[in-house]
Amino acid sequence: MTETTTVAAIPRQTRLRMYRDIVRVRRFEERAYKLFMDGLVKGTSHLSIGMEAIAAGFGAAMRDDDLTFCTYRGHAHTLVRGTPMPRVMGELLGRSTGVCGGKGGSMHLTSVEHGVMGSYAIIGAHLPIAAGAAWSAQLRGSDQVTVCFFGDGTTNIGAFHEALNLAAVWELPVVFVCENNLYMEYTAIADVTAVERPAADRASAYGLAPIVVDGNDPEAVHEQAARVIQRARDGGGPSLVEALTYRHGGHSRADPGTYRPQEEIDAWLARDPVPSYRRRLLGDGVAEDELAAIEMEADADVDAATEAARQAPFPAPEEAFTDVWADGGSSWRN
Amino acid sequence: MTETTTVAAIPRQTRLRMYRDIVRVRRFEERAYKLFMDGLVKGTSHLSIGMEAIAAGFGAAMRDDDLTFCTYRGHAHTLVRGTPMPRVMGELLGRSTGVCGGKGGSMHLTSVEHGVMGSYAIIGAHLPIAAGAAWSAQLRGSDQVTVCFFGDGTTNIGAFHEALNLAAVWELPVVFVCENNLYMEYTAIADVTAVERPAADRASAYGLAPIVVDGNDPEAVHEQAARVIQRARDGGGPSLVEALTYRHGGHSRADPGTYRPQEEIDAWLARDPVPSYRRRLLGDGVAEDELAAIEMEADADVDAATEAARQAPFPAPEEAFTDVWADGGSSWRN
Amino acid sequence: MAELITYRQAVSRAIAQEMRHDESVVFLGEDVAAAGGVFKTTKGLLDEFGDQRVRDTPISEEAILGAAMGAAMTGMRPIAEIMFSDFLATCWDLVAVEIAKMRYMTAGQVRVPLVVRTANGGGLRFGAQHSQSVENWAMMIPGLKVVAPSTPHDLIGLFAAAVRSDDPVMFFEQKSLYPVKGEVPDGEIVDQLGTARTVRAGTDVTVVALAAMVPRAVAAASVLHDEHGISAEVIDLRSLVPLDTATLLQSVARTGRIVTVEENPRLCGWGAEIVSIVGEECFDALRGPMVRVTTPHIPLPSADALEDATLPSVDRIVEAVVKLCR
Amino acid sequence: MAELITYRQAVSRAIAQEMRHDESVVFLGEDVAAAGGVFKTTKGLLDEFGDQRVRDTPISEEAILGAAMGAAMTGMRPIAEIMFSDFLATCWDLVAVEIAKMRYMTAGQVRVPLVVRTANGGGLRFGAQHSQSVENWAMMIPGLKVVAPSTPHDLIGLFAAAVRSDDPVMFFEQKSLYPVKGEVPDGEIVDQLGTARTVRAGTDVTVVALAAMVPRAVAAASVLHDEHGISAEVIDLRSLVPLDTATLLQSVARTGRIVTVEENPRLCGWGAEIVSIVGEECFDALRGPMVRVTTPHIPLPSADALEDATLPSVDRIVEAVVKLCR
Ligand SMILES: Cc1ncc(C[n+]2csc(CCOP(=O)(O)OP(=O)(O)O)c2C)c(N)n1
Ligand SMILES: Cc1ncc(C[n+]2csc(CCOP(=O)(O)OP(=O)(O)O)c2C)c(N)n1
Ligand SMILES: [Mg+2]
Ligand SMILES: [Mg+2]
Repeated sequence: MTETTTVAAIPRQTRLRMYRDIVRVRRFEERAYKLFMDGLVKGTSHLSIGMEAIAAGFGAAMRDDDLTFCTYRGHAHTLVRGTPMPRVMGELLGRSTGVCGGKGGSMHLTSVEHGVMGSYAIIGAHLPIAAGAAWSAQLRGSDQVTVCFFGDGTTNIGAFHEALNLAAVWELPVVFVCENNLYMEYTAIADVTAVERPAADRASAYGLAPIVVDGNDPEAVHEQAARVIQRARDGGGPSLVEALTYRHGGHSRADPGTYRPQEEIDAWLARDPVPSYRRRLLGDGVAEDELAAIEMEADADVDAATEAARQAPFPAPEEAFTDVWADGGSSWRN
Repeated sequence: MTETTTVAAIPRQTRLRMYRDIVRVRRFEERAYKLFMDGLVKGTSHLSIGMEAIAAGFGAAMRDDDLTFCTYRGHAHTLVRGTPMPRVMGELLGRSTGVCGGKGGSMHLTSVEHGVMGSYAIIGAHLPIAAGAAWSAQLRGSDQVTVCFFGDGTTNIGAFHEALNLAAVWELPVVFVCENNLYMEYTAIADVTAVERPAADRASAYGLAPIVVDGNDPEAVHEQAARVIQRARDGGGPSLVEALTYRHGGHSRADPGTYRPQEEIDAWLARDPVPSYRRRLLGDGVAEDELAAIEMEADADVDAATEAARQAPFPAPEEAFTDVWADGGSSWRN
Repeated sequence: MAELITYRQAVSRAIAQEMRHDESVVFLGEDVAAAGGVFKTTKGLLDEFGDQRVRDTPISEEAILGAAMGAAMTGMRPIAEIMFSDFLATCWDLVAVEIAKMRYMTAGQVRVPLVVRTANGGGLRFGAQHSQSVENWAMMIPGLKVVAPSTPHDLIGLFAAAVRSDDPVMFFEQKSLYPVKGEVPDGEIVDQLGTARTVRAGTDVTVVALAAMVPRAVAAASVLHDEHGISAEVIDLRSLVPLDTATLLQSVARTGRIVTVEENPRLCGWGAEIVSIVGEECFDALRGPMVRVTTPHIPLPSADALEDATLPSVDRIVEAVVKLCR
Repeated sequence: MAELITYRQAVSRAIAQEMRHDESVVFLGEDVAAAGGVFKTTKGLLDEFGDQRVRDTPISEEAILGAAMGAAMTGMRPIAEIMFSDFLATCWDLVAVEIAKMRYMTAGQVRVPLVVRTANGGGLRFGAQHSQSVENWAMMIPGLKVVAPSTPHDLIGLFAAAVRSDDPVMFFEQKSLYPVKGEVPDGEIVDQLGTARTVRAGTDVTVVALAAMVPRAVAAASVLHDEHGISAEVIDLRSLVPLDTATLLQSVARTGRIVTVEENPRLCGWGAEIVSIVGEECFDALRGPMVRVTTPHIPLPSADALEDATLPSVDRIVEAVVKLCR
């Protein structure tokens, strides 16, 4: 595991931003879980509690016009790009104020305005799409970098392979980030994968360097993120980063995640990015007050977002019939 | 390139069998091409002229009950398993005597009786299917090995990735053979692939050893074939073999293959397996007469197969409506 | 004897029944073994049948169906789970171009006796990529049998018929039905493909439904009877291929009217096929237009307020029938 | 001025026209650039537009459509070739579940202005995996526009309309038409999606066709006129989505009879949709059963003797119409 201490290199402001993002995502998702249990979030939702450092580390390394592609487990990635929390919460609660007006739901958060080009719920599908966005940036000479997040289980589907090869051959400005949380839904990635590191051990199949990073350490993530994003921006082509992490809870909403050994859970809980990054910042001289303020602000934001979403109207039924076509409607006949 | 001289190790009978297979396939395909140009073979057809040593080397290493999966470029693989030439020629000419009664055509040659489990015309699709046949052999404890042939271009499609991973994880008795003839249809594999050896450079992504063999040398192929087939039979799991070769002609029927540099063509023509294996056998003391007899027999077989196919009846139109279902018919209603 | 079980429980009972009945039946899919399936439809199978016959796979839908197909061609009778029917799109080549065509292309040299089970349909607020009803995708492919049961009892019997069929069968479990209970007799149950069931007899109009639309059609028939004096005959197709056109045409010949109720989006759903068959073969008996109630031609939205506006409801069925019979 | 060109030549002319017209139009696919396409439909494009805008890809259909979709979402107007329409099965998730749904799922935040071109249909003795007519696969997916021209002139104009549309368009080139010639005026041609054309006026029966079935329907209409005294109106639908129901319904309202002619296999082809629309919206005008002429519900065989027995022929069309009008 590439773990270098580069504390000095990361500006204080960036460090605090990452802490804020981690805390905001954590508090947001804890609330989302509660709202799910209260029956206010319907359908399903997939939390990244325990995995927030990856989104935070990358988010802080991206330029405003860079592009994010993520999965159904995309609350974190959507929030760290600056998507307003009330609009994300609104979407989870199926309100008209949601980023997708209730059409998308938890699994399809999108905020193009903030570079969040969609949350995709079919495993692997968004990797080639992200490559396409990177191709477009290359064609337009826009200097934008695309960052595409996905899980360990995603490395075994065909679209992964096709996207990586195309990106490598066309030297596209895209960074593929495998969030290896050791599990797919309920099955351990190790049980169904021919290599130990599902992403890194396959990098060479695309002429890429293997990169493994501690996904619970926002600074380690950020360092790699900054490096590979710059490389992409400079025309150096794609990268494939494997970030090791763990989700504290189950795969989705009601899953208690009992298929995992307790020692494993305990070991990873001890590496929870929220308290551990907090300790580190305190150790580096950041004032307790400053961190507490960030936390209080996060709580207040989550409260406000929840309240706003609860108060927001449900979409009118007619809204179901809009937005199929670019003309705004859904008619298939003349 | 792994090229060991193991002349002594391969029995004379096997060597002559391989020579016979190479010659038979060559003469068969030369005739098929002529018949295509004469308008007797319809649709399309893909020849492996120049590539026969791979089919011959593997064919001679397979047990009678082993299983072959191949592609639209499958005349060679179908013939070397013992499928009667008149039935293959019949299929090419769309006759009722064809192995598939005219329903399959050149791209779908199948002879289950001879272990030829189908020729598949969708790139990559047969790799997972071959894995399935190997799984079945494993479950049934039948000791059979499945050998699956495909081209270099096939290594870039998703199904390749999924099949290799599954075969590796389940340790299936299957051998994947990439016939790398440097081109897909008209595009060089090097132009669209992130690694130099499209198969071998990816073996490690599935925990497999890289294996490259001279596909124009039937003995080198045979040696590797025997080894990896035995390994599979012994429960050692799958292998991925990349055999380097070249097709003398174009991709399919009317393609003159002009996108290839003349020096490249010349260099490979100089390595044509037919004359070069002939020279080698002569050099090792096989009598000219014996080789000439094999060649005459091949010519006679091709003549007879052609004549039989030309004389054979076309299928009756009603035949189009049989064999959709196991009951023999095609009715979708009660 | 009979017991009351859920459609969900019927799935594991059906698989277990067939695995007991025939050694060559094996089962594979994502999270199906150790975890018992993400819909908890396959609990207990690993324990009873062991890890050779019940297998967890990587997230590799093409490999799953390829494995099933290759095994089916060589003596096994695999059951493959594709977790959500939407994911059939990721392995559609295997379904539509390999599995469906293999027997034909080889002039009957191989048979492909496999079942693809999958959770189909909407109503659970899962959004556009996890809610599609795609039984029409399968119906349009020559070489596939297509089954979609509406009750636990039918599920077991039709599943057994599917596994025992020598042809590939696409078996659609409507996921909104998983919690629904129904009476199921003890012992082995083996039904027959290609047999529709008249769920409720009627004289004024034939309402044709499938899977989750069957209980809605039945509920609509009650309303139609009680509030509008209309006698609706409700037919549960149960399988789309083979299709029980006899039951269908006999009913329409009597009622003179047909309304189809389907979860498929509007264009080219199976309702169109049913209506077309009637319009060609039973035209003279028709007393009015042929009406399809479908999900509108849109991807499904996630929010409950929106999703409820899309799937055919009892109200919409009643309204369509009343308008037709007026 | 006008020239006589083949349907094949019309393809490259159409692509070139749009690439000249709009810098954001790019083109990708297998063997499309250096080689000019395996059907020789894209010759000369690499030379004129260079290797940034015209790209050869690996054999990676999902990557091709993913690349097109991602580019379309970010300001480009990609044209992607899927060599044979059968291969759409290998990337069906991208087509049906990503491209088609993205705009809707995001409540209109993105547009996906791309065109997927593909060689569709049978008649070339290519066998079951290279001969399918799959325009019905696309029609049934909400969010896709679906176009299938029958002449070189239509091809250019409809292709331009497809490229200029802000919605994703599935563009089916019927491969049996590639050698067919037609007159095409000089200069830029831009047509309109969702407009059917009455190819031949008639009074007794409306014959609805698409792509390669249009010339067959027209030939059948001549035979019907000359040998049976039946006046058939032939409508070329040209696009399935949007669908020109106005032209269709007006015609049937006049003739009272409808026969659809399609290459799709029997079940759930677009003919079923057309017939169902007529059966619901134009019932009172009908003077007889609604008839579909289709490819039977079988995978396509390879041998000419067999394939000729399957696709709708002029004879079969004539026979169906005569039987209906008798
Ligand atoms: C093609 C496809 N197959 C299966 C699924 C069901 N599914 C949803 S999430 C998931 C597990 C994904 O695991 P991983 O890639 O490790 O991501 P994680 O959920 O752990 O973040 C599966 C199998 C899907 N959405 N798409
Ligand atoms: C999924 C799919 N994409 C494209 C094709 C068209 N196609 C047929 S053969 C071929 C080239 C295959 O190249 P390779 O794998 O190297 O095999 P070779 O023909 O050289 O033996 C292509 C692209 C196809 N049949 N299937
Ligand atoms: Mg995971
Ligand atoms: Mg090749």
